[in-house]
Amino acid sequence: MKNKLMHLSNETMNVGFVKKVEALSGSSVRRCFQCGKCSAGCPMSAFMEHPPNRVVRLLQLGQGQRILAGRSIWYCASCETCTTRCPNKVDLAAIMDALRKLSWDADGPSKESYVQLANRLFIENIRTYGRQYELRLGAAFNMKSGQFLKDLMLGPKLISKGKLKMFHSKNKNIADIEGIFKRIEEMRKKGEAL
Amino acid sequence: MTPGKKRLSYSYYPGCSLHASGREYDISTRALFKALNVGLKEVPDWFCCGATPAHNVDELLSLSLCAKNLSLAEEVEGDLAVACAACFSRLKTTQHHLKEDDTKRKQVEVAIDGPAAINKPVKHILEILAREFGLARLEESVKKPLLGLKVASYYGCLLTRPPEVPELDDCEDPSIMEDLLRALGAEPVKWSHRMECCGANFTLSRPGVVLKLSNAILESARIAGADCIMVACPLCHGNLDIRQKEIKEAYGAPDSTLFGNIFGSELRGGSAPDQRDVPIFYVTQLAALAMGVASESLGFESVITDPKPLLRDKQLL
Amino acid sequence: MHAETKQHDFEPKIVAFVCTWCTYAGADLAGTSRMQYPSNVRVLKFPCTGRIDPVFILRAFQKGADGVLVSGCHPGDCHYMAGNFHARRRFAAFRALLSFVGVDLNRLQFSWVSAAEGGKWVDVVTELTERVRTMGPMPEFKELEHEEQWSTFAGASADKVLNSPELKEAYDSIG
Amino acid sequence: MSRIGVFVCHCGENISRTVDVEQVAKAAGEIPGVAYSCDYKYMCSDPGQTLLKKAVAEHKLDGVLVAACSPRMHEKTFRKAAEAAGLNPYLCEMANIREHCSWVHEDRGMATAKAKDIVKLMVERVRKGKSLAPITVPVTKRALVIGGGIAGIQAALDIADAGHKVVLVERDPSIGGHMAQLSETFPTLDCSQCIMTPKMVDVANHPNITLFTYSEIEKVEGYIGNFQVTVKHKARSVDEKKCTGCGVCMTKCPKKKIPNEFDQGHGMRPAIYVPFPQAVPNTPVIDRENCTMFQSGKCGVCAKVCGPGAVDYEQKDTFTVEDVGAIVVATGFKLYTIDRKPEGSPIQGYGEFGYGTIPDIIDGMTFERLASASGPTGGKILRPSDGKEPKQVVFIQCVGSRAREKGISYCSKVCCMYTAKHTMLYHHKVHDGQAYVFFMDARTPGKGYDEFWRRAVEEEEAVYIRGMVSRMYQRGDKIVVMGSDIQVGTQVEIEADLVVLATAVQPQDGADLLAQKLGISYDKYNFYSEAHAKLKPVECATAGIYLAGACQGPKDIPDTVSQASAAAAKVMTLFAKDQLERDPVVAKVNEKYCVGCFACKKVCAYGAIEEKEIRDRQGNLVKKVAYVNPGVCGGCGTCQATCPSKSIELDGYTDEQIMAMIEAL
Repeated sequence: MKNKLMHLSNETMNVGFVKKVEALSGSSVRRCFQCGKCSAGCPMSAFMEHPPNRVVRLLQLGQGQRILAGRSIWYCASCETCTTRCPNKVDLAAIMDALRKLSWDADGPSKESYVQLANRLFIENIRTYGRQYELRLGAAFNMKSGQFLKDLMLGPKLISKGKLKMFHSKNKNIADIEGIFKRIEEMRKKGEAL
Repeated sequence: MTPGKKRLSYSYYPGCSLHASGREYDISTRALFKALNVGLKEVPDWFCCGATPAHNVDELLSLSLCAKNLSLAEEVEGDLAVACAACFSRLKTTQHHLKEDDTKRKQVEVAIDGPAAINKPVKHILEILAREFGLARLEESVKKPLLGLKVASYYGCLLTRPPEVPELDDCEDPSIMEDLLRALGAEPVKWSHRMECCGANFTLSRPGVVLKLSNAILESARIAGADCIMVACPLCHGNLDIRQKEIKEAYGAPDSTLFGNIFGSELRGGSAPDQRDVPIFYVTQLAALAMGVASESLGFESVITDPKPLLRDKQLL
Repeated sequence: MHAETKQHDFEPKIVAFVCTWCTYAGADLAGTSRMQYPSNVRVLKFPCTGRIDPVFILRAFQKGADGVLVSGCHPGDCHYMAGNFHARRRFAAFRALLSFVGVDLNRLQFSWVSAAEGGKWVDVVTELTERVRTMGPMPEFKELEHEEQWSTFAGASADKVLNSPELKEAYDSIG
Repeated sequence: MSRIGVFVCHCGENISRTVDVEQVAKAAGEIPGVAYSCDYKYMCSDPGQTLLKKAVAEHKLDGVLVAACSPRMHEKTFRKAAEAAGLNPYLCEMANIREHCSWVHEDRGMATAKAKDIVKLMVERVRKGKSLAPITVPVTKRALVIGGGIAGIQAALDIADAGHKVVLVERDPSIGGHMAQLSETFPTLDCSQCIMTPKMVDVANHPNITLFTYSEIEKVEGYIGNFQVTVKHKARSVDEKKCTGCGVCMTKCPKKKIPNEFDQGHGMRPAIYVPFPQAVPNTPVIDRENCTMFQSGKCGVCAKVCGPGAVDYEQKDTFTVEDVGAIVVATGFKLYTIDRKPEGSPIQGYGEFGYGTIPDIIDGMTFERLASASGPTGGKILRPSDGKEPKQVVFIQCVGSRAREKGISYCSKVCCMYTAKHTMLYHHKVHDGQAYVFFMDARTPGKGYDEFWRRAVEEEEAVYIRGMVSRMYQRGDKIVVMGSDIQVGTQVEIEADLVVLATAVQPQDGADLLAQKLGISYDKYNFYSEAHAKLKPVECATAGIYLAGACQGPKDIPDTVSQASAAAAKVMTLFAKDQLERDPVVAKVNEKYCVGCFACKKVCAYGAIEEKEIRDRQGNLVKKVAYVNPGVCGGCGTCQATCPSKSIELDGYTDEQIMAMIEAL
């Protein structure tokens, strides 16, 4: 996919996708003139098959599917270095957020990556408990990702140090959280929000 | 205290980590504020801010969670004090976005079923200590100066970036931590990795990433001659402290990388690779220590990379 | 350090005939760039290499030069459009003539040095100096000068030359 | 000269560090004829100059030598000082003991010895020097402007507005040049014709401007202030005085299908035509090669329908000689073509683009005509092959430019900007179309330029692809464009309906021939050379000739207009004086010795040498001798070195002076 010949035409360039990214991120994609400063400072660049500047470049060419097919967006640490240093005010961190949301929505091929899984469990925890329940988060992650032995030695140590709580109480006002989730879902159903 | 000056008092949003893996941050924050006679009242029934995972995949959810927390905080008097850099960043980002973007604000207000408290002042602990309480007063209040302690102050990503959001300090060359350290009598070292990413929340999903990035930070601190690193974020603390042993195993002696094999000994002046433990302190732990708070009430027992030998060595215990 | 700080048995005398627009300026550039070269060279400035009469070269050899350099603008760059082309043709013929009378042509060098070529000036001068140094002094023309006064410019005034009755007659017959 | 003063400068420490200046001054004082010598810290400073002036007066000096820096640095300074002291400035010389001595040698002893030698040589030069007086030449206050594009028009209008007469010569039937062909101009997108045609009309109506269109420069003689230019007026076959410009001849001409050059061959015109409706003058010409009357002798329709009887098939080329004092060259540019070139031509076309055989691959100027409201499509973007509206248009920058392999290594400067403009024009006219641009670099230095380019990308949605096109070929009615996006790192393929090439800017055909007539220099591409790239960007090395516009190098309209006005200002500066003063380093003939062989005349590059007849009182021819016109002589001295009888001499570089210097070696 990465080096495959690219056919460019009105049909092959998915402008709708790009418009969505721009709306979600509140940042122009076309504004980027490919200076490469984002990739130069990105701590995760080495882990990505498309470094940040190329992610924007592919968006400029309407090649969203090439981005979603890869893992680059899931390796962004949201450190905001790119956004801070961009000479042309492209909010790349926000664009990355938007791309991840669209990948999530589209049930994209990378949805079940470890990062995605961690994110999903994290949000599930919020919905269930109101606050993070780190022990459950870690345990569930290991179960679902099939890495039963991951950080095996770390867990008990952290528990003994008081860093992980065995039990977690729900917020009293947990209904408020459920309300927030519900109302957002409703808005999306009605098309009032992206 | 300056006569006639009102007692400072804040509402307090600790965030999830400070009630769990970062409990010592919470403990030391409370102890420090007590020692400084600054009021701190926890917002009742606060929720998780959503942290990175929420905005990673669902910005609206992230904004709504933070907005909800802000309106909960409205109920408590005083500016909102936040210790966790991630929570601070999310709350400030939310306010910034909702101020700038009417559509988003309206959507969020629907989601939380009420007005968004976009004007509630949100302050990071660093800001409160260095600016509101003031460096001069802080210096006056020091009972046990941290003499001889060489500290690498680690800002991480979210305290300063992007500049228009946290509005804390210069986004590329901040000095607030160093100023604070000087006021406490410690010696801030000059080093290269103050603002580099530690790998953040990949600690769960991609620990390999964390090991690589955090190793670079620890290395840099050692090369600069730091005794320890000071942080203001529970996630950074987690990565640098909890995973420090793992990092050593992965990158430690003999230096397994090609670079390390060839240049490692030259860089270190021909001696064996520097494998010193680098204790990681929260800003509030060091500040409280300098204020003469008993070390037992600063949660040092929860720290994995034991700081006590260092503190003893510097006669701070 | 440069060769000139060394002591040599023989310091040749080098005379450079240069045009003012290119080579003189190039030598100036070598100076402003603080380049170093042997101090044996004496520069004579002309408006253009086209002005340089072969007689000057002969006379220079006669008056003690061990090597002569003629240098001007690169072909096509002449400030006066074509002066260096004329010079080139003139000196091509002149070299053949010198060779015919038995002068080692290694003593006479033609080079194009532009105003931007300070480095080339240094190279050309250094090379010629060292070459002539190894060749030793050039006695032929100097001896010749002692034998006869054959030039109107041989230090004596025109009056003295015109003292010969043949010349006086020839002079009077003109115009 | 027997009372020479020698002044040795320390130049701070620049000279004195390696040269023992006291010794040099002392040695100079011992040279016979040197009446005074001294050394001083800064000769060029005010006290230094005063020292010189005082010494001239006190010691009654009749010649001055300043041993200091290069004469290129301070000769003028010291000559002025000498003049102020009552000496002829040409009796003041400089010995260069800084650039040629102290800065290039380290050994103090040898450097001092060399400095002494240099001073000795130069003293001889001063001794044999002569007083010279500056030469004055009269100035004809009438200018010639060659080329009627925007550069020539601007220069002509500026000079004419200053009150001087101007002759404007244009090769084509109308003035206007390339700018008249453009649709809209960057970065403001104002209509080219709207801003151009009023200026054309101004030229036609200006009382100080004589306009010769359909005319060429035949011969140039003379020199600054005094040029005689022969202008060839090509036969128009229409009497300009009689023609009213009614246009009936054009409508009645039976031969109407001739590709119109003005529309880049995409519109049609008759054999008797004006290139475009706003042409100035509005007088048609007959294209004799395409006219039936001229080819077969049968037709004559235009003459029959012409009311005033202006059509004249018998008209011949005529010649006039114009006396002018200054010349502005503004011959502009042409565009590179990608056609296969005949063997031996240094510039090759693009075989990988089908050598221009695909009809829907056009150049930028053709696109301008397609986009122009007055163009062959009335401003609609329709492709040449089938007249369909293209939905996918590919623009390719740097075609020919920056292509060493094609013999052009320079950047054509305007293409980045006009391609950005093209994508905008296209987007405005074809809303559902998509423009792609293949580019190597976007070079947009200029006020508002980068913003303009970014607007094309960000707002007008042109897709810019950094990378070049390797090949193009026809597939059905599409052109397959095979390129690469080096930022993504993949090959890119686009099926285009139309491809627009930003082809290189080249000098006009015949630019070299004109340069040879004018005696100005040009580079290997045939662009005219300015006298100095930075400090004399408008002047030619040949005095009195100035450059304006793209004939000197690729230029956009703002730069062209600026340079044209600058050239006009230079002309006005020249015309501000009635007499021209110049350096008196010129050759003089000794008529007594001159035998009239005229070898000097053959080698003179300036044409300064004339034949002069010497007659006795009865008027009988005694002999012919050479005469040097001091106004024309460039002062190179080639004549002197050539003269077999040594009867021509260059002032300031006489044989006597040079021989004296050689004697002193």
